[in-house]
Amino acid sequence: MSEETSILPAYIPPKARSLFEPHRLFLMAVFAVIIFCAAWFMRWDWLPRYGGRLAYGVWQTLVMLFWSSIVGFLLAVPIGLVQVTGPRPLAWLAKGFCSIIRGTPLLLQLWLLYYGLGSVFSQYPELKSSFLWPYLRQAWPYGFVTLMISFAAYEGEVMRGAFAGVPRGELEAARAFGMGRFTMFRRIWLPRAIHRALPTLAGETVLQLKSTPLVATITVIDVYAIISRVRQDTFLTYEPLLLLALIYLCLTGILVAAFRFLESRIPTREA
Amino acid sequence: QAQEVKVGFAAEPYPPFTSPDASGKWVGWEVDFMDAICAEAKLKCVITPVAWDGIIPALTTKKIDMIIGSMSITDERLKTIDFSDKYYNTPTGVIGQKTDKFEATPAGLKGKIIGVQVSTIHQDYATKYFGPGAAEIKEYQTQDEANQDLAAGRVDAVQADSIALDAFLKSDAGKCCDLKGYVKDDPAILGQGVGVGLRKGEADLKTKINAAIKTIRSNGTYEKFSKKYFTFDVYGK
Amino acid sequence: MPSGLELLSLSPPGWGGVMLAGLAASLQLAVGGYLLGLLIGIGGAFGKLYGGPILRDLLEVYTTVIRAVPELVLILLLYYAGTDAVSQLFLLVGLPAVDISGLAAGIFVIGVVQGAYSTEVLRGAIKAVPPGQIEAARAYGMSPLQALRRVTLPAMLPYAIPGLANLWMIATKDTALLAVVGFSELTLVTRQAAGSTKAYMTFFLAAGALYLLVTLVSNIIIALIERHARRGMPRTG
Amino acid sequence: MADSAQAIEVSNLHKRFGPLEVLKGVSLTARQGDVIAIIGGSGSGKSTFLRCINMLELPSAGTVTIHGETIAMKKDGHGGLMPADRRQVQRLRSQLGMVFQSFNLWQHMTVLQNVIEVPVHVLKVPKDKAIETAEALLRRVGLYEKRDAYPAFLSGGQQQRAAIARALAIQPLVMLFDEPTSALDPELVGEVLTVIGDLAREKRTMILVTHEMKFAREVSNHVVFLHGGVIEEQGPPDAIFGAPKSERLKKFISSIH
Amino acid sequence: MADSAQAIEVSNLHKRFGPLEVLKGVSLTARQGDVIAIIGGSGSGKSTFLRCINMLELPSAGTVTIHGETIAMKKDGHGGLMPADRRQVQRLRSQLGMVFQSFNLWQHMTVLQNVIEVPVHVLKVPKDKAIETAEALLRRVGLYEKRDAYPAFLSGGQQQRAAIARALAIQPLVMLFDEPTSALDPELVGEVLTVIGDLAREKRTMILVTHEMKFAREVSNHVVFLHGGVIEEQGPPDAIFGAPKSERLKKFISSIH
Ligand SMILES: Nc1ncnc2c1ncn2[C@@H]1O[C@H](COP(=O)(O)OP(=O)(O)OP(=O)(O)O)[C@@H](O)[C@H]1O
Ligand SMILES: Nc1ncnc2c1ncn2[C@@H]1O[C@H](COP(=O)(O)OP(=O)(O)OP(=O)(O)O)[C@@H](O)[C@H]1O
Ligand SMILES: [Mg+2]
Ligand SMILES: [Mg+2]
Repeated sequence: MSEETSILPAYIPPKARSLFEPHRLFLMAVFAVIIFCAAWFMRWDWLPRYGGRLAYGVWQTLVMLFWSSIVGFLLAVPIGLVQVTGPRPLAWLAKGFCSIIRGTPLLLQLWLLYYGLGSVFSQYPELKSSFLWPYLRQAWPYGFVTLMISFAAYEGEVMRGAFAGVPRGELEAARAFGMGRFTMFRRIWLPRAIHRALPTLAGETVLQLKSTPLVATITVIDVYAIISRVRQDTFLTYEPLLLLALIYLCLTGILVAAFRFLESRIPTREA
Repeated sequence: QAQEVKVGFAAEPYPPFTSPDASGKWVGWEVDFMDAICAEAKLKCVITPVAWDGIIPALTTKKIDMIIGSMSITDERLKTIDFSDKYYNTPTGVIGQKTDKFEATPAGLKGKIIGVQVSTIHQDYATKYFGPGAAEIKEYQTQDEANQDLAAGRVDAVQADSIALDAFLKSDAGKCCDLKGYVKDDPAILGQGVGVGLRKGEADLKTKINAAIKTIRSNGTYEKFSKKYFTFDVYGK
Repeated sequence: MPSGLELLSLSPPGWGGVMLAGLAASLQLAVGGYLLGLLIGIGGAFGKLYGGPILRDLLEVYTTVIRAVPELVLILLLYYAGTDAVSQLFLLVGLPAVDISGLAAGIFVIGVVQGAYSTEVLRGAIKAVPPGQIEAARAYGMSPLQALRRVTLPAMLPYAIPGLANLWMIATKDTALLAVVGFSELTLVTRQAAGSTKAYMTFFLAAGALYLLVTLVSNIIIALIERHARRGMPRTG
Repeated sequence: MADSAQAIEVSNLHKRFGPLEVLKGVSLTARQGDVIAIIGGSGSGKSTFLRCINMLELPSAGTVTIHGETIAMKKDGHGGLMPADRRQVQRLRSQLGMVFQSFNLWQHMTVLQNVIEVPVHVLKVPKDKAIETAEALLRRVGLYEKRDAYPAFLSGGQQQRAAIARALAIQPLVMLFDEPTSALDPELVGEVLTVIGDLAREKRTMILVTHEMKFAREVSNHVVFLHGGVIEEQGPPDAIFGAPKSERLKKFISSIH
Repeated sequence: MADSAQAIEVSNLHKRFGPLEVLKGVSLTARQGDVIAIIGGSGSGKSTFLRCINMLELPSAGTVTIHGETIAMKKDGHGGLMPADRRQVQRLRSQLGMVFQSFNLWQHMTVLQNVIEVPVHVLKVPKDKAIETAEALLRRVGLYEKRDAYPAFLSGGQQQRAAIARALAIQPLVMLFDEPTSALDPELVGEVLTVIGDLAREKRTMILVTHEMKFAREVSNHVVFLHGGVIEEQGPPDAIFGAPKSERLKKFISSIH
C-alpha cells in the first residue's frame, strides 16, 4: 500500500502505461499457454456443429442484457431518488419494491410471472383472441420484464446511496443560483451521483449479464442454454464450460472497458 | 466385505424413478433397481445426490462411482463416459389438449407449437421429424414446465417419455389433455435405452453390473419390483 | 393429495423441517462466504488503489475473470477440478487423499466470487471519500493500516453500504449454486419438495417467503448500520 | 442614496438549530448599489444570515423581501417555516449570486464549465456567448490558464476565484459574498475590491461577510456588527471602525492588530 | 539563534504536476523555535511546499531533513521519487502537526473525537488523559461547547479552530500551518498569535503559510516570499516588509491596502 501512485492519478492513469511492460507480457504469455493447452489437450470436435447456435445465443444474451439494463436503470433513477427526497409514501413504496425484489430469488420471480401470471392470462378468452395474445403467449416479454424489474430494484438501491452521497454544498450552490429542481437534478445531482456510482454499476451490470441465463427456464434460449445443451448432448465436463467462460470473459471485458472509459472522463483526486 | 460404491443420483426429483421423501429417504423405481443389482453384484451401494449439472464431473473426479439417473445411451455420450447395458427403455408419446384432435405424426403436428425438454432425445427427434412442419419447437428446462405450458395453452403438444407423460395425465393438472399416440421409433435418435453411467476404463465394475442386470432380468426380481410402479414392461423391446 | 399447509408442516410427511434445515445451511454458507468476500474486497480495493503496477494488474485480472465467469462454472472448476488437484498433489507427496467438505469448498467459492465484487464496490466508495480526510490521517503519522481502520473505512461506509447490501442479498441467493455439489441448501430442497409433491406454487412461495424474511431482517440491520455510518453527514436533498 | 430603490429587506429574522438560537431577530435594508459588510465573531451567525436570505436555511421566523417582492412563507408543521411557492424562490434566487465560504464548486465540471453552467442552463444564454463572458471573467480573476482544470486540482485561492467568477457570471442584481477573500493574497484582494467597486457603480447590491476589517472599511458603505444573534451596532464604516459605541464592538475592533 | 539545533532542512525541492513545474528548487532551513512565514501569490506553490515537507506530495527532486534525519527517497519508475522506507515517513510524520487549508476534519467523528484520535491511536496516550488535554485545548480555542458536534454542522471558523486544536493535541515538534487564520475573526486571530508565540517559546518549530501580512510580521522571525517556483526573497520580517528588495516583492507588499 505505498503512496506514490495515488498522488498523481490524473497524469498517469493506468491505461497510459504501455501494454508491453514486462509483467504484462508475462501475463499474456501465461494466458497464451493456457489457451494452447486447452486447445490441444481437450475435445473440441463438437464446436462446428454448434457454432451457429452459439452465435445466435450470444446475440440473444446481448439483446436481453442491453434492453433490460437500460430500461431498468431508467426506472432505478426515480426509485433511488424518491428514497432520498421523498415524498414519504413514494419513498416507502420504492423501498418496499426494492426489498421484495431483492429479497426473493430471480428464478422465483420469473416463474411466478411466466407460469403464474401467464397462465392467468390464458384463462381469459377475450385476451386470447386479442392482438396481444401473440406476444403474451411468447416467453421473452416475461423474461424481459423480470430482468428489468430486478435490475431496477438492485440499481435503485445503488442510486439511493449515490444520490445521498453527493456533497450537500454542491447542491446548495445549484439551488442558490436559481436552478429549478429539475435542472439541478439533471445538471448536478444525477451526473455527480452516476459518476460516483459507476464502479458499482459496472459490477451490477456484469451481474445482470450473468442473470440472463435464467430466462432459459422459460424457453428463451441464450448462450448459456446452448452450452447446457452441448453438455447434455456430449456429457463433456470442462470444455463447454471453458468456452462459456471465455465468451462471458469477452463480454465482461467489453463492459468493464466501457465503464472504465466513462469513469475516467472526469479525473478525481485520490488520497 | 463388500466393495463400497457411491451411486450418484440426480438431486432433482424424477418420479416415479427417483425422488426423496420429506424425511430425506430416496424412493422410486430406480432405487429398487439399484438395491437389486447391488445385492446381486455384492456391492455396498451408497446413494450420493448431486445436482444434474455437476453429476458428470463428480463421476470423473471419483466423488461418485456410477450414475443411476435415467441416462439415455447415445453414441455422442459414449465418447465421454461409459454405460452399462440398458436397464429400461420406454416408448415416446405425444400429448395435447383434449379439445384438439390430431395424431402423433409429422402431418398431424403440422403448424403446431411443440414443447420438449431441452437436451433430451425427444428434442432431437422432434426437431428432425416435426421441426420442418411445426410452427415452433419450444425447449423447456424441465418436463413439468412443458406440461404446465400445455395446460396454459401456450404450446399445442408435448412430446416426451411415455412414463413422464402418463404421470402428468393422471394428475389434476393433466385433466385438460390426453395422449395422442406414440411416435414412430428411430433407434438412431431415440437411442438404445437407459443405462448406468460409469467412468471410462472401469471394465471390472461394468462387467459386474451388466451381469447383475442380466440376472435380475432372468430371475424375476426385475419384474417383481417393476410391478409396484408400472402396468407394462418398462424394459422395452 | 395433502393440502398446502400439511405439506409445509415441520415433520414428515410435511417438508417444513427440511426447508428450515436448508435455510440454515444457506445462511451458514452465505455468512461465511460474505465475510470472506469482504476481507478479500478490502484488500483488493486497497491493492487496486494504492498497490504497485503489478499488483494492480493482477487484481484487475482477478476481478475481471471472477466477475465475468458464471458462478456455476467457477464452482464446478474450483470444487471438482480444484479438490481433484489438491488430492492428486497429496497423493504425489505420499499423503492420503483429502475429502474437502462441501461447506468449506462452498464458502471458499462464494467468498472468492464475492471478493471480486466487493473489491469494486469498496474501490468506488473509497474514491468517494474526500481525499483530504485520508491525507489528514497520513499527515499525522497513522500507519496505512491505522488510517484504513480509523478513517478510510468508516468514512467510506456510507457510500459502500448500498452496494455491500446488494452483495449480501446476492450471497444469500448464490448459495443455491452449491446444489451442484449436492449441498442441501434452501433452493435445492425446495425443488425436491416441489418436484416430489408437484405442489410447485406452495413450495416456491414458501421459499420466497423465507428468503424475504431473511431480507427484511437484513434490511433492519443494514438500516441500523447505515444510520450509524452516516452520522455527521447532513441530510442531502 | 435615499433615492435608490430598495433591493433587499430582511425583517426580524430568527433562526434556530434545535436548541441553539443563532439569529434572534435581525433586520436589514439594502438599497440598490449598497455594499453592506457584515462582521462579527466566528460562529456569530453571519453565514447563516446570508444563507437565510436565499432560503438555503429556512428561517424560523421573519420575512425576506427582494426587489419589493416578499418571499411567501408557510408553516412547515414542525414549528418552522417553509417557502409557500417554490417557483418564486427559484426565480428570485436566479437574481442572487452567491460565493460560499467553502466554495462548493461542482467537482464533476471543469472551471469553465462551472462558470457557464448557470448562464447556459438557467438563464438560457447562448453557449458561445456564455463562454465568451466566462473567459473574460476568468481572465480578470487570473484563472484563464486553469479553465480546463477540475476543482480538485486547484489551490485554495484558485478555487475561491473560480467561485467568484461563477457568481459574477450570472450578472446578478444582488451578490452575497461569504468571506470571498479568505484564501486570497493581498494582490488578489485588491483585485476583488476593484470588482466589487465596479459592480456597485453598476447599481448592483452586495452583502458581504468578511473578517478583514481593512477590506470591509474600504469596500462597504454600511457595516453591520453581528453579535449574540442580534445586530449589536451598524452604521457607515468610518463610524463603526472610527468611533464604535458598544463595548463589544470596541473590544472586537481593538483586537485588529 | 545560531545555537539552536536544526529542526527542518529542505534542500533544492522540485515539484511538478504533469507539465506544470510548481516548485523549481526551493531550499529552506528552520532551527528549533523558529517561526517561518511563507507568503506569496495564490497558486505560487505554498501549500504544495508544506505538503512536500511531510510527503503528502512527493517531490520530483530534492531532500527533506527533519531533526537531522533525511527522508530516504528512491526512484518510482515514472521519473519521480518515492519514500524508500514507509515506516520512516510515518514515524517522522507523527512528529509533525499540520493544519490544512481546507481543514480536512474527519466528518464521521465529533470535534472531540477528531482531537483525541491521533493521541490515542497513534501516540498511545491513555484515553482519559487525551480527553483532558483535548478539552483544555478546545477551551482555549473557544470550542468547548461544540466538542460533541460533527464538523458538518460547524461554521467555517469553528472548523478551522477544531483543525488547529487537532494539530496542537499531538504536541508536535514541528507545526505546519496552511493559512490557519483564513476563516477567523480578528479576536481569534489574536488568540492564535498567542498560541504560536507560546509554542515558539517551548522551542517548537513552526512553518506557516499566510495571506495576512500583519499576522506574518507579528508572528514570525523569518519570512519567505515564494514566487515563480523559487524563493524570490527571504529575511527577517522587518526587512521583508520594511525594505523589500526585489521588484516583485515590492509590488506584492504595496498591494497591502
Ligand atoms: N494535485 C494537483 N494536480 C495538478 N495541479 C495541482 C495540484 N495541486 C496543486 N496544483 C497546482 O499547483 C499550483 C500550486 O498550488 P498550491 O496549492 O501549492 O498553491 P498555493 O500557493 O497554496 O495557493 P493558494 O494561496 O491559493 O492556496 C497551482 O497552480 C495548482 O493549480
Ligand atoms: N446545520 C447546522 N446545524 C446545527 N448548528 C449549526 C448548523 N449550521 C451552523 N450551526 C451553528 O450556528 C452557529 C452560526 O454558524 P455560522 O456558520 O452562521 O457562523 P459564522 O458567523 O458564519 O461563523 P464563521 O465566521 O466561523 O464562518 C454556529 O455556532 C454553528 O455551529
Ligand atoms: Mg461563516
Ligand atoms: Mg494553498
